[in-house]
Amino acid sequence: MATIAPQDELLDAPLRVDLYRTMVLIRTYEERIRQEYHADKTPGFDIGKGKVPGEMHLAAGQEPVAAGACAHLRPSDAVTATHRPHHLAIAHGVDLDRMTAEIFGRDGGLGHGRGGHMHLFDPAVHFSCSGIIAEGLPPALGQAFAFRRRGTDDVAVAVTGEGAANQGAFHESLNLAALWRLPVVFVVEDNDWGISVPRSASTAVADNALRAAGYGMPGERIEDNDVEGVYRAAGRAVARARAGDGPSLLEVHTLRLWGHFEGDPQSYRPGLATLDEADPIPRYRRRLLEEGVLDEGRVEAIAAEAAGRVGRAVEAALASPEPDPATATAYVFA
Amino acid sequence: MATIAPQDELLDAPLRVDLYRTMVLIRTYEERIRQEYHADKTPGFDIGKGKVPGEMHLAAGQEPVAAGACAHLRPSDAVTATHRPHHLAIAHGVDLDRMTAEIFGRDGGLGHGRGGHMHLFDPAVHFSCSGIIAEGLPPALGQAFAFRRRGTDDVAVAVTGEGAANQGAFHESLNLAALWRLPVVFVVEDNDWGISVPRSASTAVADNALRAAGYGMPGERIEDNDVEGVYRAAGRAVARARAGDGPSLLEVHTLRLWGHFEGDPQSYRPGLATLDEADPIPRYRRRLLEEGVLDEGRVEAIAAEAAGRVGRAVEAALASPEPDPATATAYVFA
Amino acid sequence: MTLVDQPAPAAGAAPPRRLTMAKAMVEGIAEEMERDPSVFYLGEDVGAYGGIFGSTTGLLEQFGPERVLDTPISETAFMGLATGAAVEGMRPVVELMFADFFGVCMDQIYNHMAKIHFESGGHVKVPVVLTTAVGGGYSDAAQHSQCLWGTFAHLPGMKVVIPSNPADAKGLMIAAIRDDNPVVYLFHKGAMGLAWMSKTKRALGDVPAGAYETPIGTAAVARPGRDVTIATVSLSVHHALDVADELAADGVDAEVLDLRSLVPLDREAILESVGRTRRLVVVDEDYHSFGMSGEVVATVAEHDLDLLAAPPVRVAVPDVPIPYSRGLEQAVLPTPERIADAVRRVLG
Amino acid sequence: MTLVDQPAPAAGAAPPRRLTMAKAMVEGIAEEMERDPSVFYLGEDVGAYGGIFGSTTGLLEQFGPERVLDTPISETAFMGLATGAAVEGMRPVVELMFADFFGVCMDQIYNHMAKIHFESGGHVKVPVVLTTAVGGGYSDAAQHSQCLWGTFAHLPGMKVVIPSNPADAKGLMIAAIRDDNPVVYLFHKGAMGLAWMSKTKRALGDVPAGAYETPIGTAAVARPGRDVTIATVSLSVHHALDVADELAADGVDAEVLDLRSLVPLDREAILESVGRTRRLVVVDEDYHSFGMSGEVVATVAEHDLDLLAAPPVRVAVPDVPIPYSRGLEQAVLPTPERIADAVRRVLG
Ligand SMILES: Cc1ncc(C[n+]2csc(CCOP(=O)(O)OP(=O)(O)O)c2C)c(N)n1
Ligand SMILES: Cc1ncc(C[n+]2csc(CCOP(=O)(O)OP(=O)(O)O)c2C)c(N)n1
Ligand SMILES: [Mg+2]
Ligand SMILES: [Mg+2]
Repeated sequence: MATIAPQDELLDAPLRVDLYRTMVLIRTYEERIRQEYHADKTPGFDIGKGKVPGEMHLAAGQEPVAAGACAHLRPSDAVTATHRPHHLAIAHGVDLDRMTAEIFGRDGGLGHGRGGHMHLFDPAVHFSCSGIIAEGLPPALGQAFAFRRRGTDDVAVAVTGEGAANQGAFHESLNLAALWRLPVVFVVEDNDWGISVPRSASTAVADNALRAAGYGMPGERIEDNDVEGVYRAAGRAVARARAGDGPSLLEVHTLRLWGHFEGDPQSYRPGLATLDEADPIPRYRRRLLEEGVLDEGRVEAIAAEAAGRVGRAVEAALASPEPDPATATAYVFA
Repeated sequence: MATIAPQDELLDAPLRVDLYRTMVLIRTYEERIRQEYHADKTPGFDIGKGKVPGEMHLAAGQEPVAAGACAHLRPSDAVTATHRPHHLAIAHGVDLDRMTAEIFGRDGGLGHGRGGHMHLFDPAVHFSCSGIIAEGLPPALGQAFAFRRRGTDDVAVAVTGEGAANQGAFHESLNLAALWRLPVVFVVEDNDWGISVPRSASTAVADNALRAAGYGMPGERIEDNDVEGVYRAAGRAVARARAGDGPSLLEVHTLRLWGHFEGDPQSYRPGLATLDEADPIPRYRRRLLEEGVLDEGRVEAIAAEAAGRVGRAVEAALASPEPDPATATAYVFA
Repeated sequence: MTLVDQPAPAAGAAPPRRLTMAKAMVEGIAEEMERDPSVFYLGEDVGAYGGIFGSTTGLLEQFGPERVLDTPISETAFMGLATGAAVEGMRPVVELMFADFFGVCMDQIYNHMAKIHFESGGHVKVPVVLTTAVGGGYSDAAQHSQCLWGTFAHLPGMKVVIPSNPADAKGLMIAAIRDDNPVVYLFHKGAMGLAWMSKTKRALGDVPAGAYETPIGTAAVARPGRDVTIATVSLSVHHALDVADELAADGVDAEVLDLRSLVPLDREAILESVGRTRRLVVVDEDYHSFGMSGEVVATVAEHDLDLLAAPPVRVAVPDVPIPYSRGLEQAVLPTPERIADAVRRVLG
Repeated sequence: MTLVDQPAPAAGAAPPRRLTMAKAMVEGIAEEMERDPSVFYLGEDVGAYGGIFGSTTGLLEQFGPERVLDTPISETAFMGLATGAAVEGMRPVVELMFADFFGVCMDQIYNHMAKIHFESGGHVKVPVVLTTAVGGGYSDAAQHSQCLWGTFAHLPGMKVVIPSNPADAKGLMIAAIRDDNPVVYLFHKGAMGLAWMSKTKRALGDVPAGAYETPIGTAAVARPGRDVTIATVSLSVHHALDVADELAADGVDAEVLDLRSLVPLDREAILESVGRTRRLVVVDEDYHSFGMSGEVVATVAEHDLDLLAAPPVRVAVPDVPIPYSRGLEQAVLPTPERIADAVRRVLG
């Protein structure tokens, strides 16, 4: 946890490199998962086939949210993610090998292959996620409640999409967290889309931060998918929560670089061709190169390091056995 | 439908008398229901006994909301109420005899005795209610949707308590209504209590009108349980909805004069002894008397008229037979 | 004229004490709260009011607002809060005021509370007790009178317990709080012994002082008998016992089996009892189809058809929402009359 | 590589046409929308996307955004909107993307959509069709693979229909839209014939052109047989037919009864079939306990124990959330292997 620089000061160079490194690790991971996912589904895409079957929601383009917010966290803080959880899991330090094994449905996975990519639970870093829109928020309240009862200054970061901000669970969670001054940071990832439905067709206001006022909590929107903007805003929100001053709401205008899930033709989506121009990772790399924080050698080293780490995770996953079908009814009850 | 006077002009005298008359009719009705409800539950209050069994939620003190809002409505407009529905039903012109017969569980009731006091449906005036907190709102959206599709300028008035404003259904309904510019007027009856829970222990903000901004719709709070204030604000909101400009949110600071339900000891509630001083009906009567809009004779005539009407409704209800138990499984399917 | 019960007498009274089911339930909660600081209670009107049906009377006074929490009317949020707190090692008891309201928060219950343990491959535990009031009989109509235990029991991951008497109410509560799994605890308003509701003579019962667990997943023979098994739960146990007493005069010796828990269901106890009596009546205040009554009948039929000397008979709510009017409601509830008729029918 | 199907060929093609179940369903909706201007469709991603599982492909193009509406992710609001619009005389078809999500809006479904007609004493009608995708088999894990028809069928006031083939998909859709009651219409993703999911050879079927209704509440004998009745619904009908074909080689003549509708349940058809075959296997992709499988078994047992020559056998999901990993999921689903085993078992 670096200290938070005021809005007009530059962040420390090592911190900026860390933010970049986290984003690169996430992207490298998701590119590999994407490749593994599709590898054995051809010819003819069949969602249930292959080493990684089922729905696959990747977060490419949304790395700034995860890197910026989780940089303030320690393993004792909680992070709750959605159906699109990998970036947050990685940024919060979920065990990458066991997470990968879970995605590959292996016995060595976080959930012994029971959960899959939308159901990653790593109690060591208080990470969880849920495939039901906005319904991950209420449990985060309970984690925050338990932290406060235990007398720690740990916080819970609860993440949803902009589409999710129209679910009842969102409203109830914000009200209750504010009322009980729970140490929660709500983060809305506004990637403009809820599957095929644009924000304008789902949300009556242009800025979810406006809604924070309805709960008497600070609200802030970060434009431009800017990792440093996220870092600064999240720093304020986390500090506030740690200090016992209650929850905050951040909305980050981010980018869904790929489809909603793998296999999504995105025929509903204009501007597909130029999407890559908005990719936040090359953009941040260019900036750090220009400002002399990175050089080409460092960039390559970071890429190589990420590739190595991801490679080892996939290897470890593939080395783990498939769960024994005879144990299919295990783990219903403790 | 009278025309709406600007904020600083007095309302027409006949209209003011009408508002008063509606409130008196409601109160007279509820006093009678209260009496009938308790009449044969003694000695020893037993909720399931008597001519009117089950839970009974009366709205004494909240008449200004119903009288003020419904004065703008015609029978083709919809009103959706809560578990505490009588004042709104009466103000919107629900068939009083059949409503009363329903409350007495008779075959001649609005629901042939199936529904009871929390489930009053009168399609002739598009009236409905629900015993589930805030869940009456979504169907009101559908009524408004149908009105617009039919090309009329009818509106739906959807009422909830301040406690209900923390339910997910509230949030979802406001967002969707605003997004689709549906002709809905949301009315929050803030009577300070959700059963035994004071507003301060349920709601993170002091004014639900603040929440309207989170949906891009106008929000207004009416203080002082003022029937004329409600009338004016509802006039603006109804006009806006009729004009196709979408929904509004009104919150009225009103008063729960009696218990949450009959039999509620209210031991959790401070200030019980002086509650009657805030009764909006004597207050409005005094004002109209002082301003010469009413005189004592008129007051008595209105009271007598109300007593007569209520008496006839109860008589008609009691004259209706009990439903035949052999028909108990009827009306599950059309 | 009050809907609130008096607080239970101060602890320390010598056993045996005769308590209402409400007081026994509260005693179980209070003893666990004293023993284990991670236990807390949250829900609507559970503080100053003491629970609309007396489920928490006196707890606020005893444990204070940090451990007995009134919530906003936000069932999804506070149900999920309970789950999250349990994930972090606390042991919440969370009240849904009426089971009928499950639909506003069912996702939290069955997609989260009930599934997290499984999805995590056993790595995360969710020790929540979800208390909720069930049952009709006092004209509270279609949205406030349902039992719905079939709905909860159908979905895997939650235990489902249903006490019918004060001793079990306390023992099942203690067992539920100590269980590492989510446990749905359904208490019948008509069996709580509330001052403001009609009571059966069985509303009071002996309750041992101190801690004890009623094992979850074990049925109880509420009345042994040789001629017919009446398998049931909750308030219907009282009715079945009344009917058994009445039929004893006619020389019919009915066994009343109080299932007490639907998940796990004590199938052995059902088979053992029916194996002896060879006749089965299932009484179920929940809806008839696709629920408990069918499951109990199927349990016997799939095990051994020869166990039964006559076709089993079900007495349940005939797939109709609960009507308001007293005569209509009584016509659809499993009343003693309907139970007695069924017993006579199964005896041929 | 796409999750979207092509739009159905333009109307007017001559019968018989072989269509997927998805296309047949859409055809039923489209024909009713043409006939009746009060019909409209709303839900998530039902517009430009055409329904995640192809339930609305082409409808937006044909009927425009006034009648095919993408909603926010606010199931409670839009489910209730459908109810209110129906109360005012419209005939909405409202899609819940996955049945697994029912818990976020169940109050609207079972306390409102399902009960208003009853509570109003028959004065208010609620002609809504609630479409929703069910079923697993493609590793979509515990929150996206459930069938849950037992949950819907347990609660009174809604009809529950479950087409297994294209012709019924169209006929039941038309019947559901014309029905004056709420009808839950559950379509299995694995039976829709989607390009991006494994299909059985039965995914395509003859579908009559023009309007016709498949009667709600009537089971169909999908394959007549003398030796055993396999009663089931949805994708399991396909598996049961495959198993029947396979067992025919061993001289076993299995009857496959496609229940098609759980509410009303065609109990006569079950009794008639079992009366002939005297052996019953119930196959149910929903959870085992407190659901459809128990209800079907109980229906037979309570009618006449002598109807059965052997104890009935149930093949269902063994009360476990649906696991992600392929081998685990296949172990809990009612696969052809499990069905064949059950048939052999019931034949002794
Ligand atoms: C309650 C519920 N409704 C619908 C869905 C289906 N669904 C999955 S993701 C998604 C879109 C979510 O949009 P958003 O919240 O913006 O998150 P994003 O996918 O953009 O990250 C939908 C509708 C769901 N999982 N849960
Ligand atoms: C979903 C749901 N939760 C809880 C209840 C129980 N309940 C009935 S009325 C009420 C309080 C409502 O408070 P408010 O909305 O302020 O309305 P008021 O009673 O004050 O008119 C509660 C909690 C319910 N009916 N539905
Ligand atoms: Mg989004
Ligand atoms: Mg209130």
